[in-house]
Amino acid sequence: MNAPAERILTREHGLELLGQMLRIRCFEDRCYRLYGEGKIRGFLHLYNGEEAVAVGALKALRPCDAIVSTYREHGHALVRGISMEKVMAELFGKHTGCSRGRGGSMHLFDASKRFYGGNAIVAGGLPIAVGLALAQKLARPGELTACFFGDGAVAEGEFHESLNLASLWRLPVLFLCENNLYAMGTALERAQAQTDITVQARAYRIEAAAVDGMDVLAVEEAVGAAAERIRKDAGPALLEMRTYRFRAHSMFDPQLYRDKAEIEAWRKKGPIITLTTRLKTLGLMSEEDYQRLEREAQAQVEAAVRFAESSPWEPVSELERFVYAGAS
Amino acid sequence: MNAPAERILTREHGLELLGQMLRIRCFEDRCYRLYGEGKIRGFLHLYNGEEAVAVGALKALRPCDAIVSTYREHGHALVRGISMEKVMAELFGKHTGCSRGRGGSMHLFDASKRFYGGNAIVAGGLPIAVGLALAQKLARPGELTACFFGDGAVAEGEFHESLNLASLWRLPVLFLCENNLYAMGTALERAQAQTDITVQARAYRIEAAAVDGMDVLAVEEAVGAAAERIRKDAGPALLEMRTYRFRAHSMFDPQLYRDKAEIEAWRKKGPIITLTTRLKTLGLMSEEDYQRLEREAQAQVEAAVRFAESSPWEPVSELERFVYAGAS
Amino acid sequence: MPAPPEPAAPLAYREAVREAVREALKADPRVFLMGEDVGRYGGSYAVSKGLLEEFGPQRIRDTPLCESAFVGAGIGAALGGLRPIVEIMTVNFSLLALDQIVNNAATLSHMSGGQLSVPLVIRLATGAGRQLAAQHSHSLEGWYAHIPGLRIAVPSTLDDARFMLAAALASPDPVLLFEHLYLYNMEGELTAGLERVDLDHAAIRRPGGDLTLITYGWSLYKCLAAAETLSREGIEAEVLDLRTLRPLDDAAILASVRRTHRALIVDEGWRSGSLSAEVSARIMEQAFYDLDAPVARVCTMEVPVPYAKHLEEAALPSPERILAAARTLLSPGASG
Amino acid sequence: MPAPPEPAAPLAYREAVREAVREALKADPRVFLMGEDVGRYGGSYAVSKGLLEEFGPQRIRDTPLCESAFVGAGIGAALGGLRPIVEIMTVNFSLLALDQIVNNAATLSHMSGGQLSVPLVIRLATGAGRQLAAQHSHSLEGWYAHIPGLRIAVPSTLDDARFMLAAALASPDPVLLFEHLYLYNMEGELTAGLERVDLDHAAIRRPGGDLTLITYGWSLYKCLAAAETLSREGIEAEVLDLRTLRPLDDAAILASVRRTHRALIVDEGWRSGSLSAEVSARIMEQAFYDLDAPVARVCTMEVPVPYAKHLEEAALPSPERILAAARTLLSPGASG
Ligand SMILES: Cc1ncc(C[n+]2csc(CCOP(=O)(O)OP(=O)(O)O)c2C)c(N)n1
Ligand SMILES: Cc1ncc(C[n+]2csc(CCOP(=O)(O)OP(=O)(O)O)c2C)c(N)n1
Ligand SMILES: [Mg+2]
Ligand SMILES: [Mg+2]
Repeated sequence: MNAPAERILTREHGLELLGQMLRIRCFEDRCYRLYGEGKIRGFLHLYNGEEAVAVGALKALRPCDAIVSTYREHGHALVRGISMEKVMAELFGKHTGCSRGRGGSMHLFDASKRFYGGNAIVAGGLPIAVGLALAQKLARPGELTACFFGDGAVAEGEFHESLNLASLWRLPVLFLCENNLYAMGTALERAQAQTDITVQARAYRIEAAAVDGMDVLAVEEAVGAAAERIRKDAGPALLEMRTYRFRAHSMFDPQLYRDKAEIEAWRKKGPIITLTTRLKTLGLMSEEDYQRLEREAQAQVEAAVRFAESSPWEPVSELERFVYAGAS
Repeated sequence: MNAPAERILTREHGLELLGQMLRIRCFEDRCYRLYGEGKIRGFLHLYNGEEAVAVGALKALRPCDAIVSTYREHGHALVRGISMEKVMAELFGKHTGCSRGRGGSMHLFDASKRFYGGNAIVAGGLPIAVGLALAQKLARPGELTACFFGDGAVAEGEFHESLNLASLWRLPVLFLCENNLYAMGTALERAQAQTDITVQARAYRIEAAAVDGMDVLAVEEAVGAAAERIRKDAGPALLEMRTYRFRAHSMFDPQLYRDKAEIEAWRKKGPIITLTTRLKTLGLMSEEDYQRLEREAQAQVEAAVRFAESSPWEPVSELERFVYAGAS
Repeated sequence: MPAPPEPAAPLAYREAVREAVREALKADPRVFLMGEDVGRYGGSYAVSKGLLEEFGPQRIRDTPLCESAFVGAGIGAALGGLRPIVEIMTVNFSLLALDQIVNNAATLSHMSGGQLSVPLVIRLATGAGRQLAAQHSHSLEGWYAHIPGLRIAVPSTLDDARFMLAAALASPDPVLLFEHLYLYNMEGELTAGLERVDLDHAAIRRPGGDLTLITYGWSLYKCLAAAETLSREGIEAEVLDLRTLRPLDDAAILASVRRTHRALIVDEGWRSGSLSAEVSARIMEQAFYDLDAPVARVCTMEVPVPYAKHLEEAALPSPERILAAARTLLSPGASG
Repeated sequence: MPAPPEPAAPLAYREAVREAVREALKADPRVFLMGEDVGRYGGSYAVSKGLLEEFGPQRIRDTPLCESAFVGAGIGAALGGLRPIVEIMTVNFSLLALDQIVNNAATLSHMSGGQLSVPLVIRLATGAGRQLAAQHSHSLEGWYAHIPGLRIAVPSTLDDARFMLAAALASPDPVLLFEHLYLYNMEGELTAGLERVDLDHAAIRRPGGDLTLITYGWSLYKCLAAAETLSREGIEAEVLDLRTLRPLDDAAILASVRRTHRALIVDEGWRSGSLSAEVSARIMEQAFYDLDAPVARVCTMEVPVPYAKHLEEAALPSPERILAAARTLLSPGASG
């Protein structure tokens, strides 16, 4: 793994990162409750525990970069800058949602932010990322595409095909594997003959490194460095973000496949706790600061809920619109 | 690459191997002409130049082992022991063909020989081989499945998924990659970011070695050794057979993508020439012996043609038979 | 959307399937279950919960995420003498395994001149109705029914959920069993004394003489609800559950239509190229002169199924749309 | 099997497609061609021969064998502002890319609430007739036509081979163009003065008043041959080339059937669940009372297409089978 970030951490930067992680955490805690109330339906995959990855990675990228994500993408969407209102409205299935209510939790989109979606098919986003990067390489050098996917996606054929293509054509793709050790109930070692994903990436002659995905600063630094190389036409890179989800896979998961103790051990290394402690120890943040960040996040979340609640439904008459772009 | 076989080569063994290679060569040279005459149709992929792989590999395996092959499988089928008559009749599309005329060149089958076919979808046989090996592991330990595929197949997702599964479950699969440097007109280095296929295999923690696929003895030895380990439940292995096809990809290929000089250079290393020279140098074979082997092969081929010619067509009334095993 | 009926005794559809799998595993040592999260997780829809503990990891085999390879491995294992039950978590992911299903499972028997057979059973959850959006709401069973060499069956009742698997395993051919995800929670009682079902015949779930509603899956319950409403208006609809989509039970379809002279087909596939088109074409070809009105269809609207509840409901067949279509069908000379 | 007609001027279908690709590459720098062996090999069916030399490897892009990834990359490149023409060597291999086509290309516009569009063109060789056996003889264009969000078109004439690609590239939606492999050698002349075609309308290729033959692809020429034979018997068949399979041109179909009162649909898909089923169902729904006889179908027999020439011929639609079906259709009160 990379060593923890050594550059100087400022108060401003630290609070920004922590604030973003808290936004995601508060947002999703609220989603969890809203699911219980039936306001949100379908599949809901929470990112709880993995926030450092989205925050560190997306803070290190540029607005011109394209993002391809998974069904566990609330964090990516929020840090990328899709407004929390629009994301919450989407989860409510409202007209004002970032996909006009058609996508739900697994399909957040924002073309203006170059956020090319959630994808509910495991590994389904990887080939798309390769194609976005091809367009960038041919038409807009200096841009890159960051593609998030889970450890489970690594077993899929599309992982293999996409990594080979990206490497063969030296495309500006940054593969960001969120290795949270489980694909639903299947532990990595029961899914992969080779559990070190960086070893697999190197078999395609792709530069790869493992990163402590619980450390937002380490993530930010690793992504920044990899992005810089990619922008210089060095070809794709893969970062294996070693992380953990604290909650269930989705809302239907009784978690028979792992120990409570394992979860607890990881919780102690949680990204929010870790950064909070570090900032306090360094004297860069007070408990008051923390409370304020949390209050601000909560306030945003409540505003988003109000926005979603009061938003109109997409009229049923619009159902068939957008099936063809050429017809709407 | 493995060192050339060091064990003692007997006259009998040498002639057997050479005879098998000549059988394939003569058979296919005749097929080439028959295609010109319109007796054989559809796609016809010749194995010319690669005979050492089929002969060396299949001679090192046991009848209990299952074989999964590709559309370039005449050699595999013949060495496996499907009679030349049946293979030729299949190419003619006759009732007496090894697939009753339904399969043609790309789909030779013989259940009694555990020959599970030609497959016209690149990499399509790999998952099937994994399944056959699973059945062997669970029900018939000591057996294995040998799976042939080309270098082109390595880029397909099914290669990745199959190797991972085989390694994860320690299945008795012997992956035999016939690396003839081209997939149709696409040279390996324009298809694979990593051109050393053994490196790719090792990324799945699969034992892998490269073998001089022009040297039938080296092939035989390497396959024998790998098979022995696999039978002891050591998990799958991959052998990369470095070989070359002397003729076009299929009957429609103008070969714009490679030099005549390259072909000529490889021809000098041809498997039949090489073994012939070796046997003569060692004093194990005379020119007369060689002539006799060639005559025998030719005679077999002509007998096969007569058999195919005089065989009946499958009646059209049988067209719908066998679509469902449960209904025929 | 009407929930399926909930009679007294509390056997759920999911439990009926589980019992079927358990029985198969007990009856034949060659049978095993393989798929994503069938073991430690207990099955994505909890169908296989408890089976890992009972039968162990060799027979309840968790796979990595690699649909093409593990479906292909099922084909290979079947060729190798085993009797695999492969679970594809949902039909949506089966698109990744389609080459193995269409080019291998469906062809090997014929292409080998009858030497090989592929006694493989694939179980897949199918359908929409749970707000899972476009990539998780496909109803492709009718699409699969286009492929010769496959057998396609849909258990829509508890009895079929309980007994179709055994029939599928007894077949030497590849059988795909589509379980509608909306039905897993449906509770009811098994028919007393029933011990087996076949894979060949459609079943009349409600007799009636005025029109025939031809359907399967979740839509069966929507049709039954619509038929109740019609009955209160004095119209008796016959409800035919197709049960198997390939081969179709033409005889049952035609017999009913020849009695009622009017047919409405309800399926959850998109309308164009749906199974209902095939049923309509067959009625056209074989019972044209028996018809008093053109055969009608109620299908899913031709849109990627949206997430929002009201939009999803509007996209799927509903008792209301069925009723409206049935009334049009019954009104004199309405369409055409 | 009748070969397609061979008029004087020697432009082959394959050359017409090549001209279309060349023109597109010249007209728009965002256009590129990508697929297996499109470059150095010159295209599996020699369609792209010479284009690598003319346009270079960035725009004539050979891919490894990885159908899912390069089709998905086409989707991504389209999202990223390019106008990819992705060649899938044959429809048979498209099964490996189906998830990308169905779950991404077809859904992204709708699922994103109209924010995204996927202006991707996929060209695929389709069909049987060359003794390529079960895994290389699929006719799945009708199957693809089931999927909302896709446009499916079939150039069957030289004019369409020459001009449909431009229409497809002008569409903001994913378009699949199916080129029947039997037609690549067909030679003929382009219609003088023609500069563009649309993707919306069916075309009457032969007018007639006694019955309508509805078809596309290689079957078009079989229908035209059958129509000639019928004409010698005094029966004038109208031959309608569907051209686009999704959306179907209902107006053209219905207009013709309302004139002729009899329809026979001929397509190379397997009969059950074929496109012809959909056409039949639509005629049932919209022109039932105009019919003098039940709509009939001639399709491929429901078997994996066999290698042997006589078996393959027996499996595919033929002028003989078309004639037989047409005669039945015209004989008074024959079926039903
Ligand atoms: C192709 C495919 N197969 C199966 C599923 C069902 N599924 C959804 S998420 C998931 C686990 C994926 O695990 P991983 O990639 O590690 O991501 P994580 O959920 O851990 O973030 C599975 C099996 C799917 N969505 N797509
Ligand atoms: C999935 C798939 N894609 C494309 C093809 C067309 N095709 C047939 S053979 C071939 C080349 C395969 O090369 P390789 O695997 O190296 O085997 P070789 O022909 O050299 O023995 C291609 C592209 C196919 N049959 N299957
Ligand atoms: Mg995971
Ligand atoms: Mg090769």
